[in-house]
Amino acid sequence: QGANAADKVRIGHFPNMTHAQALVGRSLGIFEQRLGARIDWKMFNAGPSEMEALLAGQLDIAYVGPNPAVNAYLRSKGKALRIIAGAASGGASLVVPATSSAKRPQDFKGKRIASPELGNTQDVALRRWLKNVGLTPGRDLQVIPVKNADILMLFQQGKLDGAWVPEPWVTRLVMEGRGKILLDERTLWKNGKFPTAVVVARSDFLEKNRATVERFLDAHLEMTEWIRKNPVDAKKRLNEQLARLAGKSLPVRTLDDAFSRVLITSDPLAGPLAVSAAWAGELGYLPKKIDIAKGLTGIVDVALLNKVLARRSLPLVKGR
Amino acid sequence: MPAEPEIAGKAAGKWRGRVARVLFLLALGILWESLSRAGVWNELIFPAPGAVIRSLADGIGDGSLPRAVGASMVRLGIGYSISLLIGIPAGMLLGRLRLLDDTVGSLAVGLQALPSICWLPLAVLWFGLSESAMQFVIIMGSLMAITLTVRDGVKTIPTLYLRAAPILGATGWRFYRYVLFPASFPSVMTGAKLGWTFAWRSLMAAELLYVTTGIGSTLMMGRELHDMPLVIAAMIAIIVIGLITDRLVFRLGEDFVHRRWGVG
Amino acid sequence: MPAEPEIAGKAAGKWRGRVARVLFLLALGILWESLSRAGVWNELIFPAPGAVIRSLADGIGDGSLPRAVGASMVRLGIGYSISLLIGIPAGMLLGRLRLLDDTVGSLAVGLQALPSICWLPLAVLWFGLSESAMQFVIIMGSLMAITLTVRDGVKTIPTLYLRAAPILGATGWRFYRYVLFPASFPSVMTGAKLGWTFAWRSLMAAELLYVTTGIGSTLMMGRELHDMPLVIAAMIAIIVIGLITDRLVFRLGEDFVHRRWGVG
Amino acid sequence: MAVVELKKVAKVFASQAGRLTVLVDIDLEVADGEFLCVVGPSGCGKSTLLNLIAGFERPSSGEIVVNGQPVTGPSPSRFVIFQEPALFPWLNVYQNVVFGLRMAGVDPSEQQDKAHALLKAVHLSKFAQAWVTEISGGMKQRVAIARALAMDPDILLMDEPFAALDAQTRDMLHEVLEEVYQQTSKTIVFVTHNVREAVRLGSRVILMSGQEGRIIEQFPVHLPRNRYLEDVEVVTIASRIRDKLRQEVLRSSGEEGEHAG
Amino acid sequence: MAVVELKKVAKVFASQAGRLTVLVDIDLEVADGEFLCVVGPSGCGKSTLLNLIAGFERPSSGEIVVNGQPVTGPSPSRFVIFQEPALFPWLNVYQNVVFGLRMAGVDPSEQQDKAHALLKAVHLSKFAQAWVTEISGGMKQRVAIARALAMDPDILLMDEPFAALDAQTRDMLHEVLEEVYQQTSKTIVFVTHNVREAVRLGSRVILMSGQEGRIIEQFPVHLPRNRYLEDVEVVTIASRIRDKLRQEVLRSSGEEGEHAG
Ligand SMILES: Nc1ncnc2c1ncn2[C@@H]1O[C@H](COP(=O)(O)OP(=O)(O)OP(=O)(O)O)[C@@H](O)[C@H]1O
Ligand SMILES: Nc1ncnc2c1ncn2[C@@H]1O[C@H](COP(=O)(O)OP(=O)(O)OP(=O)(O)O)[C@@H](O)[C@H]1O
Ligand SMILES: [Mg+2]
Ligand SMILES: [Mg+2]
Repeated sequence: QGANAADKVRIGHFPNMTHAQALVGRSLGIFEQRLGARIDWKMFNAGPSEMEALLAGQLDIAYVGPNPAVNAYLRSKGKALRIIAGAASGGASLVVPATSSAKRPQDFKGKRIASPELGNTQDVALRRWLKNVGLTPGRDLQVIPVKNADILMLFQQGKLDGAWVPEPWVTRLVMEGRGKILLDERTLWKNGKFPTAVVVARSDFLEKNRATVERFLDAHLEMTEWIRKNPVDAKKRLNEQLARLAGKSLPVRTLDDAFSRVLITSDPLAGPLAVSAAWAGELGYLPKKIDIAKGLTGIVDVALLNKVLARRSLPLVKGR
Repeated sequence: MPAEPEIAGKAAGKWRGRVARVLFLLALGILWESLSRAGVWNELIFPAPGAVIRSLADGIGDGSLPRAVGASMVRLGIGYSISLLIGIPAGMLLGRLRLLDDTVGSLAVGLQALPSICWLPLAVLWFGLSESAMQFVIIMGSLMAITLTVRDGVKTIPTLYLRAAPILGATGWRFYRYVLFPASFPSVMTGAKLGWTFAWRSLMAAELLYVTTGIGSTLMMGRELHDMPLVIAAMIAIIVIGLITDRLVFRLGEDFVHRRWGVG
Repeated sequence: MPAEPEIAGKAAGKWRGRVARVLFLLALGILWESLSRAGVWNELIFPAPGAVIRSLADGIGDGSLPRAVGASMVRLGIGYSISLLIGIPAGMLLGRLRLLDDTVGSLAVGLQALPSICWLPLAVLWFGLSESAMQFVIIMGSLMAITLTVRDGVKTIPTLYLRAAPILGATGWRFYRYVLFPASFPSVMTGAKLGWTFAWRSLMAAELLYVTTGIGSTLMMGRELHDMPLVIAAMIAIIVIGLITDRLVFRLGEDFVHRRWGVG
Repeated sequence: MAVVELKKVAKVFASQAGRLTVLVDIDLEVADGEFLCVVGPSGCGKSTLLNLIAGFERPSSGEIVVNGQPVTGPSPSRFVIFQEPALFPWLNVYQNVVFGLRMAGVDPSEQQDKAHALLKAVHLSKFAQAWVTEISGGMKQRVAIARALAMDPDILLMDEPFAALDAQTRDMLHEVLEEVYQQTSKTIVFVTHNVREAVRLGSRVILMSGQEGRIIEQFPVHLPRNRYLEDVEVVTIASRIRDKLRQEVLRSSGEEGEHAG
Repeated sequence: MAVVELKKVAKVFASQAGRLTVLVDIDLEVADGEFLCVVGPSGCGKSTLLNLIAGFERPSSGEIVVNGQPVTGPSPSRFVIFQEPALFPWLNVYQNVVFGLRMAGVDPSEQQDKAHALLKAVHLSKFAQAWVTEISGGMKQRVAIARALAMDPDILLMDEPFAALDAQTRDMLHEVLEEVYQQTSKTIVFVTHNVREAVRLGSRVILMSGQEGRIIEQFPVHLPRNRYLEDVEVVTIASRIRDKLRQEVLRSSGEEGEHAG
């Protein structure tokens, strides 16, 4: 059982550089080739709506931020999905206006900082960072979740004192919004590694189509390796895809800078993921009255990933 | 077969209606709960009423729901009041001054065709992340409806009143103050009601701008956190508030207009 | 001072109105452009008309704008048609059957208070990422307005017609087919128009569901890309389509009702 | 022989202020082929009486029998012509006239023959294709009469059918109705405010009271038919009835306040 | 002495079909204190004539002079009472009556005195605080008369003011108007469909043609005042006028089609 191959696979992703494997893979046609199936690509702008689609059975596999994945997992009492691989690490920073004198969290008292989405990875990191020094959003300062595109615009107009955003918005805020990076989130983590994007599969799809998922992971790994080895070509293809799918490509310098701060990886980074989830729980973003650590048991399922890694003689990853 | 005098029938009809309504809603609730228990659908796709009620109770208990509703109503009240303050005089002028109607009036007709959600990008751009931005969206959503309804009302004021005015000596500003304004009161009520409907819908759009305190934001927060009971609790709160304002505020106004003007 | 017969005056008035309108819009455009050139505001905050026109021309030239409009209209057409198909008979039944009105009718009144944007979370969960989800939002946005308007219309059909029906032998289904349906046609038109207004607004909400082809999505894409000329171009396209449907489709229907029924 | 028989009929309405007794203990017989006119002050229950006979309303007590059968609801055999001609505006004149025939499933060619004859009788042949909103009030009322005759009812009930028309038009319609009555000798119950109209048309006039909801007096009209409103005999009988009526109005308005008209 | 003078007045309207000539070459003088009644078939231009004198419409050619001044617009000195009493529903009866006085800035206590006297004159003292929607059509028309008298106009223009009322109410209002006329001897121009009403009230009746938009005949009424609708003299003069009018109606309807009423 589970050895069947699906003849159509629906994959969700964002037109974002942290979903590079999907974007470059689309450009190379690698997934179609490796899976031998028709691929239905679905594009999203936000994790919650992508997870809604997955919960509704409309997606089989999705590139998504870790927090929406964790949230969907807990809400479905561990039934709906599994994280089957990582996609990207790093690439999130707190950007402030170049003229800002703020250095420490305390300096943001009475100020306004934006995050891209309530309860997403950056929002949680930002609030945790503030909480560490006893600052409470809403009382001591304002944390405003607002769309990335609006953040840039507001930043340009000098209406924000800071923004905790993912790439390429970090670079765009620096370049187009005359900002500077105050804090690179990598500095807060051991080894500078924390998940920015992961790959999830719908549980019943995973059970029924293990062969297909294995082939998908093979392609995903291949793309991960290829991007690492051919960064120039990869960035070109990435930009082409952005232009095609989202209507606009990034300036080469922006792309270069942004890419330099992102690590493309297939490791789901289960350890940091659990830490981030615990923070989200503390902040009240996850279902109340459940033990987060216990509830998250089994969310990362790297059995197939490790099988493929082993076949390619690459180091294995941890599932918890 | 001699029938009973109909007065009993009428009062009874009203009560029968209420009872039917309550029984119907109860039956729906029970059906929903039992289907949920039978596992006909996934909890995630459609939560059970128990979970929704718990979510409602939590929200009311910790004060977050009343706070959200309060914030929304303040926001709505300010935006809507501004719409009324601009829209009613504007509509009266448009109804009386042909040239203004041909120009500004046709602009208003055009803008009325634009759903308020379309103002979101410009709202952030012009007003940043502020209450003003949300009020702007609410105003753009309701102002045209009020203006145009009042304008149409003014245009259809019975010629009789307009002819009675000058022979009673109501000319110049007195005409506006003592004839035109009261004569267009029924259409002002209609416009105010339509404007409220649009303002109410625009509020939900406005609260998409950024996450803030408000009933629309509560709903969107529920969505982002995959908290379906919260989503449905917010929907119920929205329905209840919508019905209450409709029943209390506008029913009273309509009754008054109906009694005094004999129309509407 | 002998006045000219008013016929010349009337035709001239219509033309004068049109000329005034065009001149006014031109003047607005020129003001806008010259303020932009004078650098009164930032291009980012409010693009110059030249940029907007270029954006419009590009969109039309490469076919993306007509394609977006076409996709939206198909989506809207399907959702709206379903609303009509359900809403009109439902409204008639509610208007006639007291018990149904007390139960289902009050549910419809409640749902009418719910802005269509609130249906977004449930739409995806229930229908996934599909045209159906968007059509669901459009239907929930317009169905109640149609149903309730038709219901109110049926309730206010002149007693005269209802009394004439049985003495002319129109009973049973014949009553519905030959008296009730045509007699409520004016309110069906009103309901259809109101429903369209809501459907049109709901379409913009529906296209927020996921990235797709459509005029609402075009606007939101402009927002994501900070392409303000595109945002304003999309807004203009939305206004134009709104005005066209209003003028062409509903004006015709209203004229017909006005001519035949002498009302509306 | 009585075609319509009301036996101790009473009607009580519910109003916001409480019960409103409109008709009390009405005993009335209408003979076959009689042209009965009903006059009385405004609000005395004339329309209510007609609606009871038509079957639109049910008596609170008592019984109404038509052709030996108790009335249980409206029927094409008791056709009503209202003050406002209840024509269907979505149909043209011809379609309005044949509507009842269509409902009864009458053969189309027969429909056509009948409609043409009736439109001719009311002098509207030329307007068969006109829409209802395009013709005058008087023409509409004539269409309503043609439509009624198409149903060939036993009894024609008319509730102030000519009240909204100007004097000249009303004269014409009196002639049309006179002609119809003489040719078909239907039983007609005709409610009106206008006493001379009642005398000009009726073979009997009953006067209702504004206070007790009763029939207070009956006036047989033994004049040869084809009368005129200005005939001396008509004027004489009318002023007798009007005197009675005026007393009635004064009595009722006296209780409501000075000149409540 | 002529208070109102129309000199070769013509009025042409624009309609969708083209120009519509309603009045042609009207020469008319109304003397001070005259009670002039205007009758004519429907659509002959009676209301248009009144609107011209009132100043609501401008003549297409010719001139209208009132008290030696050309008419340039409506004025409180030429007060109009319409068929539907144009009372303001947002005001109560008392407020309606004093409305014109308020606009003129009359002293409040004087307003009150005047209003009470007038309400008494039209027998409505008890209804001063009633809302317009709460009173009957006849009462409304009496309020309209009181409101008109409050303005103390030189000329009272009345456009079928009693057409929508029932016969009994109309009788009462005739008496009210008669009283007002005799006490104030205002100049009155009174338009009506009802020939007997014209004869009962007017000191002169003019008959307008439905075809050419002219005055075709004038009838002086040399009867003592306080007439009744049923007076033999009234009926006699009325039937002479009505015969003329009927010819007019037949002539015009003959051209439109059979019995176009
Ligand atoms: N459905 C009803 N409910 C309550 N009261 C009613 C109803 N129908 C009529 N009435 C009241 O019954 C009384 C008699 O009404 P009806 O219409 O029969 O009078 P009418 O003699 O026809 O008057 P008119 O001459 O004005 O037509 C009135 O006081 C009216 O208000
Ligand atoms: N503003 C207008 N524009 C065009 N035609 C008009 C206008 N006012 C009146 N008419 C036309 O002028 C003619 C005379 O109208 P008017 O109202 O003066 O007649 P009337 O004698 O008062 O009729 P009625 O007895 O029905 O009140 C009618 O044919 C009418 O349609
Ligand atoms: Mg009646
Ligand atoms: Mg007139």
